[in-house]
Amino acid sequence: MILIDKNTKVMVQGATGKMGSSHLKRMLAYGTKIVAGVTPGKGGTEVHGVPVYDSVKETVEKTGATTSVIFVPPYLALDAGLEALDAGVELICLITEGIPPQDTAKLVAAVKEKGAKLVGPNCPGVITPGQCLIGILPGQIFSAGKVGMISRSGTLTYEIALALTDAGLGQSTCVGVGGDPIKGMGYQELLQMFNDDKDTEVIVLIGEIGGNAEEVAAEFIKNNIKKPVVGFIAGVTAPPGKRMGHAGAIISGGKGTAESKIAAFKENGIHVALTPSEVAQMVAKAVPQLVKA
Amino acid sequence: MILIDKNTKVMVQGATGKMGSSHLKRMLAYGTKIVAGVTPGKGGTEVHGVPVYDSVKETVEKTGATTSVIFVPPYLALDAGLEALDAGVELICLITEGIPPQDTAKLVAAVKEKGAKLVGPNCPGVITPGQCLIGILPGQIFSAGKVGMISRSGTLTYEIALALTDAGLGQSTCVGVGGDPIKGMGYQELLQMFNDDKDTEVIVLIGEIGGNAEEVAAEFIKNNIKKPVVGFIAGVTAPPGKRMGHAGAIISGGKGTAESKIAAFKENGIHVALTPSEVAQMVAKAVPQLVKA
Amino acid sequence: MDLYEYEAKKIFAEGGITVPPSVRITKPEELAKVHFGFPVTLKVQVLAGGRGKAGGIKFAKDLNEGQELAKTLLKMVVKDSKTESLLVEPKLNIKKELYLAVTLDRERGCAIFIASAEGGIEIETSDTVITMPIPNPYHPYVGRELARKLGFTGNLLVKVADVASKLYKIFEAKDLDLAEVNPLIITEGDEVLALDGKITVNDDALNRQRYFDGWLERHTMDLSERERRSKMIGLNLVELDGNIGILCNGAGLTMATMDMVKKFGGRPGNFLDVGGGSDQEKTLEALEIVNDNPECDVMLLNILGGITACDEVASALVKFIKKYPERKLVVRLRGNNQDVAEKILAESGLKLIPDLEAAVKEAVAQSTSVTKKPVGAKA
Amino acid sequence: MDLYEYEAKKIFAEGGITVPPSVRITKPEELAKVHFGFPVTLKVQVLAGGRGKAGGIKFAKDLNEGQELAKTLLKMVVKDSKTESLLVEPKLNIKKELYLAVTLDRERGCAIFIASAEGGIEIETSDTVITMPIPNPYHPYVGRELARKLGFTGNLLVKVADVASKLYKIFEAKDLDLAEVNPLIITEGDEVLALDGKITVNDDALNRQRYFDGWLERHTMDLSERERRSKMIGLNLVELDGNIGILCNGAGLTMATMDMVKKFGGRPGNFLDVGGGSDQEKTLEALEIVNDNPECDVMLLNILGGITACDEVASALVKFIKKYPERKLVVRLRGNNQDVAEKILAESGLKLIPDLEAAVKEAVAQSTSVTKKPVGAKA
Repeated sequence: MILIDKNTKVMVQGATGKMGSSHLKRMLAYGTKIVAGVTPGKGGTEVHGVPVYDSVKETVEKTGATTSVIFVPPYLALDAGLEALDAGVELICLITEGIPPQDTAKLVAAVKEKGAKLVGPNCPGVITPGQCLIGILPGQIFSAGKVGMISRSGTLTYEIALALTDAGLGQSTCVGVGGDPIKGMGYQELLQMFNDDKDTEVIVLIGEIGGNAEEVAAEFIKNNIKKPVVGFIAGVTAPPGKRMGHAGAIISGGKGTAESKIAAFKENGIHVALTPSEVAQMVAKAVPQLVKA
Repeated sequence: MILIDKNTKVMVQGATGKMGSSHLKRMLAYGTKIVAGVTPGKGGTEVHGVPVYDSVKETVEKTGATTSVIFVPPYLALDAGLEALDAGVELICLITEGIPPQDTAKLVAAVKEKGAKLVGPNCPGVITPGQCLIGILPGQIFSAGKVGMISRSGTLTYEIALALTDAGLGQSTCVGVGGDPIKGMGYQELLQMFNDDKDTEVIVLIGEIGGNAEEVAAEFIKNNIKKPVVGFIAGVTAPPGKRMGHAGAIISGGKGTAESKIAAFKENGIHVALTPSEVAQMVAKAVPQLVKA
Repeated sequence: MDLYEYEAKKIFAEGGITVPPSVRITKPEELAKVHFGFPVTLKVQVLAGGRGKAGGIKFAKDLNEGQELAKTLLKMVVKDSKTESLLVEPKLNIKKELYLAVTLDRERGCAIFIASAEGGIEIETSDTVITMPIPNPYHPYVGRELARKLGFTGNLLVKVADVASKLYKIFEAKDLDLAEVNPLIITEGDEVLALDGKITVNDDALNRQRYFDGWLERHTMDLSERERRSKMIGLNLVELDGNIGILCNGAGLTMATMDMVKKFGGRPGNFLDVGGGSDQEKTLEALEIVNDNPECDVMLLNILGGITACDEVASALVKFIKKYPERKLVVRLRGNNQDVAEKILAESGLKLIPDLEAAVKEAVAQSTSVTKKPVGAKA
Repeated sequence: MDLYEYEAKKIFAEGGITVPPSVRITKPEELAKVHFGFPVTLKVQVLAGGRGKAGGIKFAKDLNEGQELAKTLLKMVVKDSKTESLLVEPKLNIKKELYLAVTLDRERGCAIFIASAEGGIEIETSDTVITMPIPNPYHPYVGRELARKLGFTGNLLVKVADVASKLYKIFEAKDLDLAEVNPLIITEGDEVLALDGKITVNDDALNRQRYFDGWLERHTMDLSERERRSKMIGLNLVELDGNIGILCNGAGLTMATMDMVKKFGGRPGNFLDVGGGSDQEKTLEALEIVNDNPECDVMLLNILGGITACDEVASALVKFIKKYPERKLVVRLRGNNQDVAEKILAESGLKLIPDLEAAVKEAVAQSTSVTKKPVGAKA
């Protein structure tokens, strides 16, 4: 597994908001070690039995949390992220959608400078099935196993996880990197981590139209990744020039097409599935020993 | 010697201005290796036979300069300094007076981040007598030898250097750190460098009223500096609440008095001279072997 | 939000970048207002690119010719984009044209300058393009370095650098996705002017950029009526030319569903993502929008209820089907409260298909078999 | 440049910090303009500190009492600082007072918050003071952390943090040396207001802070006539109560010269730094300013000509001595072109003393021996 496990101590920034508190409850129910919520001005209260503090610094001092899941509104996200970084948080999972990308760029720069890690924004979160869930992923869909997943999408990831789980193929860790053009962790960093992770035997990479991250990743995989990779690209039927839901999902100037990404995958020896259930079939074929009886 | 020597390759930013060009000429005459001037829009011209480039980056690429003396107007100084840093300049000597201190604070932060060195602003520069002069110090007053000097002042430094030279006590390097409250290199960093410099046998520290840098330095000297130190503090007669020329020379809220600084020196075993010629006498007494026949 | 050329230039001018004098007209007779004499350039104000190639830029030697041209130009449509007005400017003596833009770079994760010493070009296909990452906070030396890389020296280096710095300041202050000057021109007298420009404001920043308050509506006039309706209620609809209306939760899943429709021989009619955690009401509105597409023969609903509760969706579906009993509807629901949803749907005669591929295949089968007929609300 | 309380509060209010309602008056009868009713607080507007202790803040229960008090207060002088006007405010119900300031920290080399949960204090001598470095660029979490350290929770944490953030924004945007609210008060209704404040604008930034254009003159009215004259021509003069007029180049050397005068038994009459590279004209103006001090018995000129040319100084001296032949003048010149200077001076009968200590001793000797008499220009 990568990024999080059963010992990860997690705080929730924006814990007293509607979304924050409902997902805090879900994460707790899944078994995640949620040690605190953070909401300025709500310090001293509780959310679902978890203590709330006024600042991240105070939270880190009092609970030793190293990871923060952020649910604050878009224009407050940069401040929340920087506060977490400044307090020494090592992994930030930024769920918030609709953050102006210039704010994200500032946060990404600060994350690099501090040597921390950022997943998101506009992402579903991270899950190490059976151990720890941070974000808004539906835990019941995932099962523990040896498949590492990286995805730019939310529900599509669940669909594919479901197909894998249905096929008896559990997951080591699934990371939703988010649908924004400017973001924290990308394919390469995560591919390398899965490659080095002893609990992962095969990697599923779920991309979509927009940008050229998949093309770059394909070459990186060829040169650096020793484990089999199964790829999936959404958006074969997307028209050019239109944003398809995610801020980053757009074909512009003829660049970022599904065709280009699929071709790059194939050229670099990556299996390409065309439907979610095909992903499961290809994974099973690539590592038959994984399929549970 | 510290910071600069006969091999230091120096560029002058603001080389085509009145002050920049006249001091470029003096530095050249002194023997400093001035390899280029920098003035945006004046690239391709020459100043006193030295080629002028449009940018620091270009200058570094073409000349290998590692040090920059900056003479640009106050509101352009932050930009000039950041340009130098970004191009990989290792030592910046910022002569300009009248830079708003919030600009200086930004430059100082960037210097720290890059691991570079900044002398100034509002400073006379640095001289390693007989080898290299950067800034506006009058070279003829200095002579090569074993006394290291650090000073917040310009002409007072010359006065003391003159007294030393007259007494046969040459200098290893003299550094004018500048009269502003926010600045680059301070006493401690330079004291340590002189302490570690094999060419320096005694250190002269010339302070003045304002702030508590001398008090802090006194304790640092006691704990870290193995070489004898002679101190001088200007402003015994300065009234409280009035800025004495330098932006940083002010006694405020009862803090920053000459009495406090002199007391701190004495408590920490530093010789305190009361006139420039006494500095020379005390240096001669502290290291009698230095006095030339 | 894409801005018209005249709006972009107003913002450039406010930010200190010189633009040519100009008059904006919406009627041919307003051409008489021109104060800088003829000949002039008439440019259609449209939100689509490729205006020049489409014939949207004309020169007029006098008022008469200008008014004749204006009549035609004002009616022009470029790539589905209607002409909003004409911008009239003097013809200038151009010595050199450049391309200069600031945008965000996905790979580097920061703002970049994109520039070329050739102007008026298709930047995507040009091989003379320079890109330069921009540090934050910005400092003017970055602009000078760019001007130098573009080959400028002397006064022009300083002037072009100044435009670059101002363009970045505008980009940052106004939360833009793109600030583009194309071409940036240098006149015979070494003046540096923005002759044409494009600005895209980041949609997510609109609520904090008071400058653009009230601008959104008039900048969505090129969207279809259904796309605008969706936008106003916060849904993302993209219309396509097929006949299977698609409604899913999540952008990636919606695209994947469209792709599967195509893979199994069908034609997707739209992309509509209802988002995560949508309630009954919003789901119902989304169903109505898809239903309203006259090309739509079958509707395919694919909800993977991770966070979204399947029973909420089922209740919306029951209401919808009561209103439009003849609408062909294939429903795939899976996840949270799937069993409750199944019961609710069964009561109103709707079959729930839990397997995605099966559902897609069913929708494709229905779409190719139906005879086209309008589906309205039950009287 | 120090601002008056009413100016500081105007800037606070423009930056979004709540201040009490107020009326500024320059005549007692203007007190009738007060729109918020009695009792009121009357505060003298002076640039010096310690106004409260000096009796510059009074309460009035009605208009009559207020006008009586205003008469006296308007004539008040606090530590040589004249009352410019009175600021009239309602008396407020205060639950708690705080101290909050932003300034630059020399040691850390960055801006810092200085705060205390006790307000109205002498911050230099309080032991309840919190300092916190401020990162650049600023982000609001820093203000929240400060509010938390001050012991706030709940709504007040958010409100106090908000004031801190706004105070920093003002400090940065206006290039201040100091932005101080003292006290920041919390009312019974949990409103957070700046009851008193002080702003010092950085002098070096005045040329780029258009907001303060034209402000300098009326903020130097507490300076002596000679100090103002010096300021206007870019010289730094500080008047002292001795009788030896001092003129040097360089701030450190000037201070050292003053110190030596005292060490050798004399009394320095001023600090005047003519700066580096001054020409004849500026040197002459500086000589005139020192000469104009009626307490000045002897003038001591100490120029170490590193960059400054000694002959330029000598020429100025010759002109000066022609105009004021009776002025006692001790001249120490050394450095660049010293020999030429020596010749020039010899011709006008002035002796040049190259040794600094000798020159200082000579000036002291002359100052203690002279009989006081006015030295005017030659008729």
